[in-house]
Amino acid sequence: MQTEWPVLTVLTFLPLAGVLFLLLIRGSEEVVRRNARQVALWVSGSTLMLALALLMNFDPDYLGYQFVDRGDWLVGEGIGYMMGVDGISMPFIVLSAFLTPLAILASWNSVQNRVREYMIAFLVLETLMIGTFAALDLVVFYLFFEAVLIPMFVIIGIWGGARRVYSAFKFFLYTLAGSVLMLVAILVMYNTAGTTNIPTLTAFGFDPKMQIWLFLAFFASFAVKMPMWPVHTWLPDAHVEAPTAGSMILAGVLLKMGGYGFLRFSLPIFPDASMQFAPLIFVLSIVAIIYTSLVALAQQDMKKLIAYSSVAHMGFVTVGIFTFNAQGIAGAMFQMISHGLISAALFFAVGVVYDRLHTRDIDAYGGVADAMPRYAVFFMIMMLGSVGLPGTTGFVGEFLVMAAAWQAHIIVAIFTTTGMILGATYMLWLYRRVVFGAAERDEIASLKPLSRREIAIFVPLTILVIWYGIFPGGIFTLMEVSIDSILNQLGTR
Amino acid sequence: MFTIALTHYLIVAAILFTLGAVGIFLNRKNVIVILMCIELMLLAVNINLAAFSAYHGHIVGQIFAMFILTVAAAEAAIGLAILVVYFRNRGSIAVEDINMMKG
Amino acid sequence: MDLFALQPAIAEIFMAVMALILVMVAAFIAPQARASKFTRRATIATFILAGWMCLYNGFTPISAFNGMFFTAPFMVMMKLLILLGAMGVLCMAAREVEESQIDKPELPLLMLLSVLGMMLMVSANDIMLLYMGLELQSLPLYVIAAMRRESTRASEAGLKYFLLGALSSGLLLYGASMLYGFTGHTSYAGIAASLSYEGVSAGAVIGMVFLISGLAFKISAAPFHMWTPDVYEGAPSIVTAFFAVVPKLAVMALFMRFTHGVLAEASASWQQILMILAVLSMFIGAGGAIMQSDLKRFMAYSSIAHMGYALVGLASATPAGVSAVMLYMLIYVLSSLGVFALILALRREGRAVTRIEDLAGFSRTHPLYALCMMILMFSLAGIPPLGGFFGKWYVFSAAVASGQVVLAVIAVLASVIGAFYYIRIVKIMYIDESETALDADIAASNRFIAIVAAAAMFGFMLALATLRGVIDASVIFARIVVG
Amino acid sequence: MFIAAMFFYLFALMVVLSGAMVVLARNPVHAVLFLILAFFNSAGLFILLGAEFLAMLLVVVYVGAVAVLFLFVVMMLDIDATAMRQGFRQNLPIGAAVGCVLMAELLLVFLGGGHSGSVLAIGHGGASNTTLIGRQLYTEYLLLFQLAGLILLVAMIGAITLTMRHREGVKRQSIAKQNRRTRGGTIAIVSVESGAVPDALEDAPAAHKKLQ
Repeated sequence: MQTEWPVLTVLTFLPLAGVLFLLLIRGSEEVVRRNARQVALWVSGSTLMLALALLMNFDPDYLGYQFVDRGDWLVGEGIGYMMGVDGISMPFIVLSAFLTPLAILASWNSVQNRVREYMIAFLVLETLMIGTFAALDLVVFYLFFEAVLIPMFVIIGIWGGARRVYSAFKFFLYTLAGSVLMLVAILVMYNTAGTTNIPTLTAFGFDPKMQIWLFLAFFASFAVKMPMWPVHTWLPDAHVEAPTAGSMILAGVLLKMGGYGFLRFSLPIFPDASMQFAPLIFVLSIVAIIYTSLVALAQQDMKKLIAYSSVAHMGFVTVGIFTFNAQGIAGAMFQMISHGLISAALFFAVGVVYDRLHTRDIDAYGGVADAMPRYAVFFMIMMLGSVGLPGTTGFVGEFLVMAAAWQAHIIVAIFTTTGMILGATYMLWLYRRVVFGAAERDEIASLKPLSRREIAIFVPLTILVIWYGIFPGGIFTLMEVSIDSILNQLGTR
Repeated sequence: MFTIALTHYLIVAAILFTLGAVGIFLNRKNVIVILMCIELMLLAVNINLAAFSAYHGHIVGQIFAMFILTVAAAEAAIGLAILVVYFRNRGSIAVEDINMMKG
Repeated sequence: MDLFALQPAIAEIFMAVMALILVMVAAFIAPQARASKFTRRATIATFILAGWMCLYNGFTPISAFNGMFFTAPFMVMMKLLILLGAMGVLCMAAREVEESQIDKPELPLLMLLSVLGMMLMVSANDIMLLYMGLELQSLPLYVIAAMRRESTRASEAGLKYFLLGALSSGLLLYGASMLYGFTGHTSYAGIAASLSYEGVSAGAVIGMVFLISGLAFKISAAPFHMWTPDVYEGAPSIVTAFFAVVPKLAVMALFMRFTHGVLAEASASWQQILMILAVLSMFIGAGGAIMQSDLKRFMAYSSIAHMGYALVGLASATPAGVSAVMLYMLIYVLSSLGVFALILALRREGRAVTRIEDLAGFSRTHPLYALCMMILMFSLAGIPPLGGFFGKWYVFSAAVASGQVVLAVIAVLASVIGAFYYIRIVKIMYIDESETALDADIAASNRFIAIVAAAAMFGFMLALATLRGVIDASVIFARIVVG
Repeated sequence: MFIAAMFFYLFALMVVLSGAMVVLARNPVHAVLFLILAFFNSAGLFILLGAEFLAMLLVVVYVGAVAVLFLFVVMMLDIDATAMRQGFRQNLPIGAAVGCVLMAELLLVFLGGGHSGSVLAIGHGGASNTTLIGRQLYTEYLLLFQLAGLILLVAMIGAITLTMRHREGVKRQSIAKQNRRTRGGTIAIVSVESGAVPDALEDAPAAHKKLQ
């Protein structure tokens, strides 16, 4: 489906155009600071509007890519600029456009230092995230995918916590090391197929032997990004040190790039190798779920705990994807979207109290509910969503994945269930220790209640988590056709 | 034995070239000797060229050798000039002393 | 062939005449500083005019001087790149030369002569011209490395550079003599023809090995890189910038022409050598750069690594490889110029500083230039969508297309190590703080060059289609040797 | 044939031996002298190869200028000759190993190549060696010839700019200053009344200084 005007390109580069406005701001430091926030919010808000308009016009029954833009941008023969969306990428684009304004809002007061640069980094990041999900050419995809490192490195490195340098380096080098192998794989594919156009490559049918190497190279990149055990160690560090908004985007969107990559590339383009490696991925995922849940139990740092829970939740996603049935993949997709909302909200919840007390140590809290009753409510909803309570999005995703896992292999199912129980344990424990109990310290009793800005961030997230927890159908219809086409590619139904 | 073939010349040149190269490795005390070793290497190249020139029966090799002589003279002049500047600064031209910068 | 059809070499002749005139004129201008300024400007003008002449002469392939000199689109492009690099360096020289007591007319003059040598190397169609061009290129460089006479470090750098340069010339010459001897020709065409009709003899292979080693010295490819860090550190910064940017282009052009044109028949043998050189350079460059504390040494190791990547492209022995290397060199020149423009401008309390730690707080005092530096560093690290990524993309693409997937994998892994030290610079600029601020003023020319370079790296992908068109059309001439 | 062969062996042996002595000599002055000896003998080899002009050149240019330049610098720098040989032994194994490998490779090529044909002087076709070189040098190799001139220019500029020092108290010629001299700055016309010392003469030292 071709549109008259390049709506996807506009959507992708709109935030980048906002950067120009940011650069043009002149005036005293205070003026720049204030205006930079406003401009960034407005730009990302308009991007969200455009993304929603796109969603309205999206035809869920259409098989193939919609809103396709093509350009004659020549890196080489067979490599061209091409953008388009289907049911797999559409939700992620909306998610990115949705979380960015919230992230900007979240850092409204907590970032006072080099605000203009900060906002530029976020807008650039938004362009790159949307571009990654919209790209239909491997090279274009790689450009966006890899370029994400630059703003993220800067965000963690400049506005991060005490050990930010270490974390930023670790994040950068881990991710880079994974994705350079993908670069070689892309080159090999280009050399074999003569093109990097994703639809063409999907139909190409690589030699099974070659698929194994290509799959492994792509796997290296996506596994780091996901992150899967044992290459997940960058994630807790990055999360702990990143500013609140950085963590929100990191957990909300960037982690999804790995799962998206599996669905977009690994499964359809290397079906044989995917089948072959499924057991390995199950093992890694189960280790991730159980091990990181146990690690999470031992954490003293709130952010670290949520970071480890992210790794565990992503384990569910990989299990779901590699069950190769409609339920599992839909569950994995749903889980990613749900985790995008919930983890962003959780990290923000940590940020809210961190802004007030400047500590993330769980023991320093307790009895927050007295001073901040609304906060306790929002936090609880999100915590329950993370645990997978029916009525929240978390439940739908995990339930579907587990149902699919039962079909795939009983042992996988048993372990994932265990993981779910463990997840409930550490989250509830975290919640109890932070929110309930008597406020022993004066600072806690005198905590300021949630501001309107903070409520404005919590409310949309909460509404979505509950709404889609009760009526998940909307999201499923969005991706049904695309999931079917992936399964067709795999030859299983 | 008494027929002097191309190979004979080439071997002489090779020995001379090797001597020059080894001399550079061996010498640790005096930079001038290194310069002389480089001259030896260039001399070896010239013997090579003259021999090849005679072997192929055209003059190109000799002309090449001539140019090498010219350039080598220029090179020696510049090399010695640099050496003099260095000596004025350090008061020594021992190879071991050329180690101000390390890293 | 008309011996006196000089037009193909008009740019070179012009430069030689200008050099001779400037030698005379500079002697008659009284205070040395004025003479120096005049010569510097005249040299820049000469570069511009020579570039125009190269272009004017056009893209028609034509040879001159009895087939010894050959100019074609490939040569024109490389020459323009050389002139651009040299001009860029000279433009930012003004303040630097005054401070480092090398404010003499000889400096630009020798650079002019050196660039002339490089242009002749690029156009060489005969090993004799290759050698003479190479020497005309190297000899002035030895002198300008040691030009700051009072400095022990500079004279040590000059001495080191000279000794290893002379040694490499010796190796190269021995190789040339063997190649001549075993093929019976000194002209590229003759050698290529002999290799293809009579086969590649053992003597020719030995000659080739010596010759390639000699050239590897000149582009500081490992294991012939030992001189580079010391010379870069010891020489005055402006000279370092010149070393880092300009001669590498010429030698790389020579490398391309020699391997892909003359030795095309023996590609199996030199491919191996180039691969070894490439792998060693990438890792030694990357490993060495991590430990440096001096910006100039850092750039030395960085350049070693970059030469390694370029050699990966050459080792593919395909036209795609040559075009990749040309693009890579273009990117390398632009980003190195940008980085050096900023390094040369770094001053603290009026004194030039070159330590990496001195960059601390750069983003506070000079946000715009820190941003430029950051873009350049990420570009050098090869992070998309900046220019450096595309350089690597084409180079690795050429390697993969010629079946060297393993080499490509090794290269990308080396680039991860490389990324570490480039982002370390970014970290120091943006995260570390320093007590004393860097001086505010940066010379206008340096500002201009840094901004242009950063903008070029940022918007590189937009120009990609055009650039590739031009480069691909010219690549064929790197492989042609005329008789 | 025999005589030629004898001369070849003589010259070759001398070249190699003096080459070795350049490396081994304790005293750098001796090393230079051995270098000169090597040059002389290789000139002999050149004559055997029919390259008379090259032989002449080697003797005139190399021995006459380059080697003497070396000698000059060695003596000027006044290096302690006794310390020269230290460190020689430590490096001997590496040096020897490198040399052996290099030598073995080269010998392998030459001995395996089978270039056993006799090497004779180039057929003159009536013209002497020098004529032949001259004919080619100024026609075919004109570009290189010019280039050689530029290289020598570089050597000249380089050597001067590196080593020329302006010492205090040494009178020097300044071309630029001489050219800028005008009549007004040099000559002061003073009308002197007989018997009186003119005022203008007191300015004379200043005017005199200008001249320098």
